Amino acid sequence: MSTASRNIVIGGEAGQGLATVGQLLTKSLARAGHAVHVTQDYMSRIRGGHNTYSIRTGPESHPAPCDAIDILVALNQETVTRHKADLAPDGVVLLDESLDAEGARALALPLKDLAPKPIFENVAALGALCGMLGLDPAVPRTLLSQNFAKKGEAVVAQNLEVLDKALEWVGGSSHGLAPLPAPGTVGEQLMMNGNEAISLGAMAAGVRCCFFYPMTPGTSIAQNLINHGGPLGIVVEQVEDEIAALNMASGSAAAGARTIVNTSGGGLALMSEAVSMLGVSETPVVIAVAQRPGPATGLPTRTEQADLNLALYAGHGEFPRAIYTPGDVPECFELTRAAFDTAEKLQSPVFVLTDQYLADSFRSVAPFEVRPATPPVLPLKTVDDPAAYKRYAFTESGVSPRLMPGFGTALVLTDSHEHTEDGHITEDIGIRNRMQEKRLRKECAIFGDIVPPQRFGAEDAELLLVSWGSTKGALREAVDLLSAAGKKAAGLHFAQVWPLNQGLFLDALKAAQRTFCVELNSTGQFAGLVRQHTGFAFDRLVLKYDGRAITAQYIVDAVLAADAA
Amino acid sequence: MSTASRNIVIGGEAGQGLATVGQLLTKSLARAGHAVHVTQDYMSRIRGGHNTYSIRTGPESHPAPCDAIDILVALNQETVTRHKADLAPDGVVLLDESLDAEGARALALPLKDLAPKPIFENVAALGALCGMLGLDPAVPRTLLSQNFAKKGEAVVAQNLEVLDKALEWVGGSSHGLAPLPAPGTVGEQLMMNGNEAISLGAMAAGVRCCFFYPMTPGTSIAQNLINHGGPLGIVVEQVEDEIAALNMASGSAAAGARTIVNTSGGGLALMSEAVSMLGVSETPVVIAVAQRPGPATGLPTRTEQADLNLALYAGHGEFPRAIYTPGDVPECFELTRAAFDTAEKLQSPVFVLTDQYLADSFRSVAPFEVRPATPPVLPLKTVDDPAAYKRYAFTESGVSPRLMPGFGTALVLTDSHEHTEDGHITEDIGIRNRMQEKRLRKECAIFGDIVPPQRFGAEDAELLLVSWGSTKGALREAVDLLSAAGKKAAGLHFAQVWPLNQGLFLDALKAAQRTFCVELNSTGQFAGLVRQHTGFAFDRLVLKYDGRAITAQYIVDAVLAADAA
Amino acid sequence: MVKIEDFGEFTTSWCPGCGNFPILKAVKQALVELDLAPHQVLMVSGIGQAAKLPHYMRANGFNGLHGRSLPAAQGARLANTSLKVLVNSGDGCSYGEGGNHFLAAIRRNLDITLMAHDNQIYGLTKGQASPMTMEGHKTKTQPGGVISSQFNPIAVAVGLGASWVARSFAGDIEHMVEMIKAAVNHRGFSLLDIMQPCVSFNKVNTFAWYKERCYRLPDDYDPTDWEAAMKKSQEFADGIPIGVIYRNDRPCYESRVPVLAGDPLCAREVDYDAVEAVMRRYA
Amino acid sequence: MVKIEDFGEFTTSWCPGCGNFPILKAVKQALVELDLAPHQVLMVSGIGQAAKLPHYMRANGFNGLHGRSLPAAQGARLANTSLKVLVNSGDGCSYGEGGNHFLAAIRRNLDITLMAHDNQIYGLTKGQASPMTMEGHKTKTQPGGVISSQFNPIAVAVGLGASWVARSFAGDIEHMVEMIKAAVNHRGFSLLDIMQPCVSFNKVNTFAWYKERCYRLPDDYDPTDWEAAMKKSQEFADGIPIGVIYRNDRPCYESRVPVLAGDPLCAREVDYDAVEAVMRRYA
Ligand SMILES: Cc1ncc(C[n+]2csc(CCOP(=O)(O)OP(=O)(O)O)c2C)c(N)n1
Ligand SMILES: Cc1ncc(C[n+]2csc(CCOP(=O)(O)OP(=O)(O)O)c2C)c(N)n1
Ligand code: SF4
Ligand code: SF4
Ligand SMILES: [Mg+2]
Ligand SMILES: [Mg+2]
Repeated sequence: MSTASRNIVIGGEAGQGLATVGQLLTKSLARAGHAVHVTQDYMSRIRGGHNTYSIRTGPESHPAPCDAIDILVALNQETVTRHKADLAPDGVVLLDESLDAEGARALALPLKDLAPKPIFENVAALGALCGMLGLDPAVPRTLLSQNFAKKGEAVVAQNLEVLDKALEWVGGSSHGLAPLPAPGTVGEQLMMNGNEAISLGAMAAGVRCCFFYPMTPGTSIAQNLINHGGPLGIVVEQVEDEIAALNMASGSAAAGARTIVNTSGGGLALMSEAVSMLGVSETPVVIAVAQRPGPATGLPTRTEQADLNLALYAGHGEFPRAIYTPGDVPECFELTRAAFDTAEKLQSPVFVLTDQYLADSFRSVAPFEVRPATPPVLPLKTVDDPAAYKRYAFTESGVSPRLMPGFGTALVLTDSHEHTEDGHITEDIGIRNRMQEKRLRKECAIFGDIVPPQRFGAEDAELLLVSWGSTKGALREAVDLLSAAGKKAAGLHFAQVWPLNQGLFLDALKAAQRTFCVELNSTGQFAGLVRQHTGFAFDRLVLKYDGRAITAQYIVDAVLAADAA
Repeated sequence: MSTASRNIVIGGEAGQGLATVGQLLTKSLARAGHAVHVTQDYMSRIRGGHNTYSIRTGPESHPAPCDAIDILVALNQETVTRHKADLAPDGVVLLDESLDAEGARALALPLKDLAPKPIFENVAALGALCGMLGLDPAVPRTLLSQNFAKKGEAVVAQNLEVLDKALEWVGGSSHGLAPLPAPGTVGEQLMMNGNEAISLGAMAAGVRCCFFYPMTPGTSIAQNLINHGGPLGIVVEQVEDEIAALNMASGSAAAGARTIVNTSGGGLALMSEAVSMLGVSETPVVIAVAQRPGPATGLPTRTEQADLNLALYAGHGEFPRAIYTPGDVPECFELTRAAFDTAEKLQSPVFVLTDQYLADSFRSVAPFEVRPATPPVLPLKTVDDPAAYKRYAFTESGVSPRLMPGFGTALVLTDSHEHTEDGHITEDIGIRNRMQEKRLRKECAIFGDIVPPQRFGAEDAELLLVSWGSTKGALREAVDLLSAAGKKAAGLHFAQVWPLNQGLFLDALKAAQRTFCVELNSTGQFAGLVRQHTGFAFDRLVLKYDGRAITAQYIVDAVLAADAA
Repeated sequence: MVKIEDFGEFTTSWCPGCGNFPILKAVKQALVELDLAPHQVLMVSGIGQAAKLPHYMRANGFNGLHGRSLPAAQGARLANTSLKVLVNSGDGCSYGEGGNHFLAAIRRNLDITLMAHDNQIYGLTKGQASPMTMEGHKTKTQPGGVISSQFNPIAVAVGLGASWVARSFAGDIEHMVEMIKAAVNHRGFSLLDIMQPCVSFNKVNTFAWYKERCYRLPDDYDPTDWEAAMKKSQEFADGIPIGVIYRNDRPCYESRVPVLAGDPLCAREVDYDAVEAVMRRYA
Repeated sequence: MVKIEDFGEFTTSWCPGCGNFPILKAVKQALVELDLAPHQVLMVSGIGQAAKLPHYMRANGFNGLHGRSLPAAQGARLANTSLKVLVNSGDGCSYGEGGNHFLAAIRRNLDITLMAHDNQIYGLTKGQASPMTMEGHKTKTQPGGVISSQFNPIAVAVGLGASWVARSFAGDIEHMVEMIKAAVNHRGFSLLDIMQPCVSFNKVNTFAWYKERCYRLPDDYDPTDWEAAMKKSQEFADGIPIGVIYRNDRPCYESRVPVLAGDPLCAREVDYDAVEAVMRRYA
C-alpha cells in the first residue's frame, strides 16, 4: 500500500446504496483536500447483481483506476468472495459482523448497534471509513448537516449521532490501517464526473436547447441540464427517438440557438442521416457521445472506445466535422465549451466523445473559470443589406455569415440538397463543385484551434505511449511506473482526434524507438486513423475490450511484455 | 467519329419518353449483336427539366460513357442548345422539323407526317435511328411485334407501319452518317442494367425476402424482384422506413431466409444501428446500396462514390463485414450472388455497393449461368443433438453452426447483447473477450474468397491507375487511351474493397512508378483505406464529385496533367 | 400590410396540373390575410414533391430530411417562439417515414402547423404506395394492390386528443385559406390534411374523385364533440368531410414551460453568474 | 402435451415484486394451454426490462434492438409462417422508439402478437417518462411533470381499424392467460397492452392503483362495435377496462400474399429454371 493513497472499493447489489456511501465519502475526501477518483462498475439492472464503486484517493493520488484494493467495503457476501483476491497485502475488508470475511483481514462493523434503523447504515459506514482514513471529523459532519438540512434539525442530529458513534467505534478498533497523510493546502475542490462537466461546459457556452432520448451512459448530461438549466434559460426535451433528437437540434440550431444532443453509440448510429444533414445545411450542433461496448446492445452499462470510426464517418457523403476526446473532467468542461465555438466556426456537427468510465467518474477538480477567455462565436441577428443576404454565400474561407431567421427582414433558407448560395435546390455542375469545395475548405477555419496532444514523461523517450479520450490518467500513471522501472517512457494524449494536424505530433512519433497506441477497443481505430493520414504505423497496439476501464498496470504489463518480446 | 462505335444522346424533358426510345433502340442494337452501354442523367423531378439518355454502341465499343456526341436526338430545343457544343466533328442532330438545329449538322424529321398520332413519335424516332445506324430492319420489327403483342395485332401493325415509314424516309435522306460496321457473330445478348443484374443475382442465390423503402437509385432492385419474384417464391415488402427494412431483414434472416435490403446512402445511414445488430447477432443480410451524391439529400438522382466510409463503418462497435463493389453488369450479378454466400459464411452484413450510374446503366451482356458453380452455403434445419445446440458456440474458425428455428426441437436464441454461447445476456469479462474475438476471427473464413483486383494494360506499367466500383469501364478505356498515347499504363480495379488482402495488390502498387487512385468523391476514401491498412500512399487522386459519371478522357486528362507537372 | 407579391414567384419543378400549385397559392394568400411577412414565418419541410414548397416562396425556410420535418420545426419553434412555424410536407413524409414524429408532435402540442399534402402516393419517387394509398390500389410496386390498410391521420389525431385537426382540398382555395388561417391562429399543434391530386402517379384519387367526395362540414357540426369527430374520421371513400373536424383547448407546450416565456431562447445572453452558482453546487 | 416445465426456470434480473414476473408466468401458461412447444414459437423483443423476457424462458428467441421488435418479428414471420411469433416489449420500446412500426404493424396485419408490458415508465434506464406516463406525472427527467399527453395505443389501434385489440393487467394472471391465448389464436396482428406495475420507478401507477381501476369488460360488451370500442379507448384514470376491446375479421397479410402459401419461405429451394426464365426476359 502506498502511504500517500488508498483504493477503496465498495461492492454490493444494485439498490443497496453503494453510490450513496461512495458519494458522501468522496465529497468528504475532496473537502478535506484529497485528490479523488471514482470508477463505477455496474450491471444493466435495477436491483440485485453485483456493482462496485471504487474510490482512489490521497493527497497525490493518480486520476486512474487501479486493481489492488486497500479497503474493501462489502455490502454483501458476494463482494468478499469476488474481490478478496484483489486485496493489497495489508488491505482490509470492512463489513457487517453478520458477513464472513472468508479469511481476509477484516474490520467487522456492528452495524445493527451503530445504526438505529437500516436507513442509517450508510452513514455508519461513512463514519467507519472516515475514521479509518483519518479524516477530520468536522468534514463529514458539515457535509451531513448540509445534506440533511432540508429534512429538519432532528434528522441532522440523528445522522450526526450515528456518524459520531461509528467514528468512535473505529477509533477504538484495531484495523491496522495508517491514516491518510494530510494533504497540502489546496483550494476549494469540486466533485464532478465527466457528464456533469460536459453539462457545465455547455451551460458556460450558453447552450439553449438539449434534445435527448435516454441512453446509458449519455443520459445524465441531459439530466444535469434539467436539474440546473431552468434559471439559465435552457430547454431540455426528452423526445420520441434519437432521430427526432438530432433533427430537432438541426431546427433549433438553424434558428440560432446553441444546441447539444447527448447519446451513446447506438443512438449516434440512428442519428447518422441527420449528421449528414448538419453537414450539407451547415448547421452547428454539439453531439456528446458517451461510448459503451457494442456491437448493438453489447454491454450497455460498461465502457469502451469503439465508436471513434462511427463519429468520424456517421452520415452519408463528405463534410467537415470535429471530434473532441476529453481525457479528464476539466477537459470535459473546457472542450465542451470549445466545441460550441468550433461548431459555429465550422457550421457543422462537432462531437464530444467520451465513454462510460469517464462519464461516471467523479473526480476532485479545481473550480473552472466559467467566463470564457474569448467571447463566444455566435451567429448574426441582422445584416446590413438584408435583400442581398445569402445563407451559403461563397467566401474565401468557405464560411458564410450565418444569420438567425426572424430578427430582420433578411431571409434564411436552410437546405438539405445541393443548393445555390441562397439555399435553393440546384443540379448545376459548377455550383455543386464550388459548394462541395466550400464546405470542405471550412476545415481550415479551425485548423489553428486544434488541441495539441499533451505530452508527459521523458523528453528523449524510447517508449512512446499514445492514447486518446478517457485513458489519459492511466496512461500518465503508466508512464510514471515505467519511468520508475527505469524505462525512458513518455505519453502523448490526444484530446482532439479530428481534424488531425500531423505537424503537432508526427515528429514525436517518429523520434520514439517504440510506439504503442493504447485503446479501449479491439481493432485500434485511432492507430488506423493516424496511419491513414500520416502513414505512420504504431509498433504495437495495447487494446482492451472487456468493458472495464483500463489501469496503468494493464498498460505497463502490455508494454513490458512487448518490449521483452 | 470512330468507325466502330457511336455515341447517341437522346435529350429532352422528363416525361417526354426519352427512356422509351432509348430502351427500344438499345434492345435493337443488342439483338443486332452490338455492344451497348447506357448512361442515364436525370433530374429529381417528374415532368420538365432536362434529362439525357446516352447510348454508346458499336461492335467493339467501350463500356463507359464518353463526351463527344455522334447523334444527338433532340426532343426539345433545350437539348440542341445545351449539347450542340459536344457534337463530334461529323456529329448530327436528329430532331423534328419544328425545332431549330442552331447551325449544327442536322437531320430534321417530319414527325407529324411519319407518326399519325403523337404517341407514335417514339417509334418514328426509333425507325430513323435504326436507319441511320444501318441496323437490319428485321431487328426492330421483331422487337416491336413482341412488345406490342399483348395489345393486339392492330396495334402491332400500326407500329410497324410507322417504323417502316421512318426507315424509308431516312433511307431517302442524306444524313451523311456511315452505318455501323456489322458485328462479328455474338451469341444471344441480354440488355440489363446494374440494378437488374443485382436482382437477378439475388434470385439466382435463392433470395426469399426483400425489404425496402423507396429511395432513388436503389428502388429498382426491389422493383425487379417485385416484377419477377412471385413465381420464384420471393416476398417483397415496402416498409414504413429504412429502419424497419433492416430490422425486418434481421428477423427474416435469423429465421433462415436469404434476405436483401436495398437503399441509397441516406437510407443506409438510418440503418446504421441495425447493421450493428447484424454484427453482434451474427445474422447474414445482403445490403445493396446504390450511391448518390450527398451530403444528405444532395443530388438525389445523380451519381457518386462517397459512401464507402459509411459502408465500412456504419454501426457502433466492431464486427466483421464484407463490401463488394461491382464494376460492371456481370459483376453486379456474380457478386450479388457471391454476397449471399459470403454473408452466410461470415454470418454478418455484406454490402453490394454501386451507384446511380451503374444502377441505371443498361448494357449488352452475355447470359449468365444461373446455376452456381458450388452449392449455396445455407443454414442448418436440424442438428444431431438438439438439446446441446448453442447458437453462438465457440469454434476455432469463429463460425458457429447456424440453425433455423422451428424445424426441430433445438432452440435458437438470437441476441443483441454480449451473450453466452447459447445466446443469453452476460456481462462476464472472459466470455465477452472470447465472443468479441470469435466474431472478429470470422473474417478469416472469407479471406480466401476475396475477389482479387483485376488488372489490365501493360505488365511493366509505369503509370498504375486504381479504381473501384462503377468506374471500371472508364478506367479500362483510359488505360487504352494512355497506351495509345505511348504511355506504359495499367489499371487495377477492385470489385471487392473489404476485407482487403494486401497480398493481392501491394506489390503491384509498389512496382509502379506513379500511382493514381480514381474515385467519384472529394476526399479519396478508397485511397485512405489502402493507406490505413498498407501504409501505401497514392501519388495522386483523380477525383470527381459533380454527380456525373466519369469518362476515360477525364481520367486521361488528369493523369497527363499530373504526369506533366 | 403584407402583399402576395412579397412572397415572390418561382419556377417550380412540379408537373403541370399538380395539386401542389393551389396549395402554394393558398399558403401565400393565408399569410397575406394573417398579415405575416416573409421574415416572420419559417416554412419547414421534409423531402418529396410537396416538400419543395419552401423553395417556391420568399420566406425563411428549412428544407430538411425525408420524414423529419416535424422534429426540425419543433426545434426551431423552441429556439425562437417569435417565429410562426409552418410545415408543408407529403403524406409519405408526414405519416410514413415520419410517423413516429407525427404521434409525438400531437402529444407535445407545440404551436406549429402541419399541412400534409396528401396525394395518397409517393410522388417524387414515382408512384409507390404511401400510407394513405387505399387498400387494393394497384401501383408499380404493389402490383397486386396495397395490402396494408390505409393510414388515417384524422382518426389517430382525434383518438389522441390532438388540439386541432382539419382537412381541406387542393381544389378549394378559399377553403384552404380559411383552414390555414385557423390552423396558424390556433395555439398548439394543428394538423391540416389536404387532399391533393397527383396528376402523374395517382390515377385513382384524381381531382374529379376528390371533387365528387369532398364536402364541407355543415355549420351545425360541433368540432368540440370528440365522439362526433371520431365518427367523421372514418368517412373517406364515400364522402370526405372538409373543415375543422376536431379541436380542444389543451394548453400548448410553450405555455407550460416557464423557460420559454420572454425573449426567444436563441437571442438570450449567457448569465455567467448563474453558471458560476450552478458550479458551486458541486463543491 | 406441452408442460409448463418445458419452458424452464431462469434467474432474472428483474426487481423483486416487478410486474414482469406474473406476465412471464402467464405467457408460459398460455403456451401450455395452446399446446405450443418451445420450438414452435419465436419470442421476439426489443430492449428494456420487459424485453429481457426471451432470456427467461426456453423457446426460440430474438432479442433485438430497442424499439425494433415489431419489424424483426414480422420479418421472421414472413420467413417462416409455421412459427408462432410473440412479441414482448416495454411501452417505451413499443410506443416510443418503435411508434412508427406500431402504426405499420397494425396496418399490415401480419399474424403476430404484441404484448406490451405497459409500466408507463422507462424501467431499464431508471425512470424517465415513457409515452404512457400520464400528464403531470413528475419524474427525474420531467421534474415539472410530463407535458406531452399520454399516448393511447388502444385509441390509435381501434382508430386505425386494427384487427384485434385488448388490454390486461399483470395482477390478474387468469385474465392474461385468457387474453394471450385469444391473441395468439387471432389470425392477424393482435395488440395486448398489459398494465404492469414497476415497483422501482413508477410510484404513481402502482399495483394498488391498477388494482383499483382495472375492471373486466362486461359479458354483454360487444368488441365488434367500433364506436363502443373507441369510447372504451378513452377510459383510463377513472377505470381501466380489461378484455378484448375491439376486433374485426380483416383478412391477415399472409392470406393475401400468394407467395406465402405453402412451405415456409426459408425452407424452399431455388428453382433455377424459373430464374433462367426470368433472365431470358431481358434478351
Ligand atoms: C431517408 C430517405 N428515404 C427515402 C427517400 C426517398 N424519397 C424522397 S421523397 C419520398 C416519398 C415522397 O412521398 P411524399 O412524402 O408523399 O411526397 P410527395 O412526393 O408525394 O409530395 C421518398 C421515399 C429519401 N429522400 N430519404
Ligand atoms: C436506440 C436506443 N436508444 C435508447 C436505448 C436505451 N434504453 C434501453 S431500454 C429503454 C427504455 C425502456 O423502457 P420500456 O421500453 O418501457 O421498457 P421497460 O424497461 O420499462 O420494461 C431505453 C431508452 C437503447 N437501448 N437503444
Ligand atoms: S408527381 Fe404528382 S405530386 Fe409530384 S409534382 Fe407531379 S403531379 Fe405533383
Ligand atoms: S425497474 Fe421496474 S420494470 Fe424494471 S425490473 Fe424493476 S420493477 Fe420491473
Ligand atoms: Mg405523397
Ligand atoms: Mg416501460
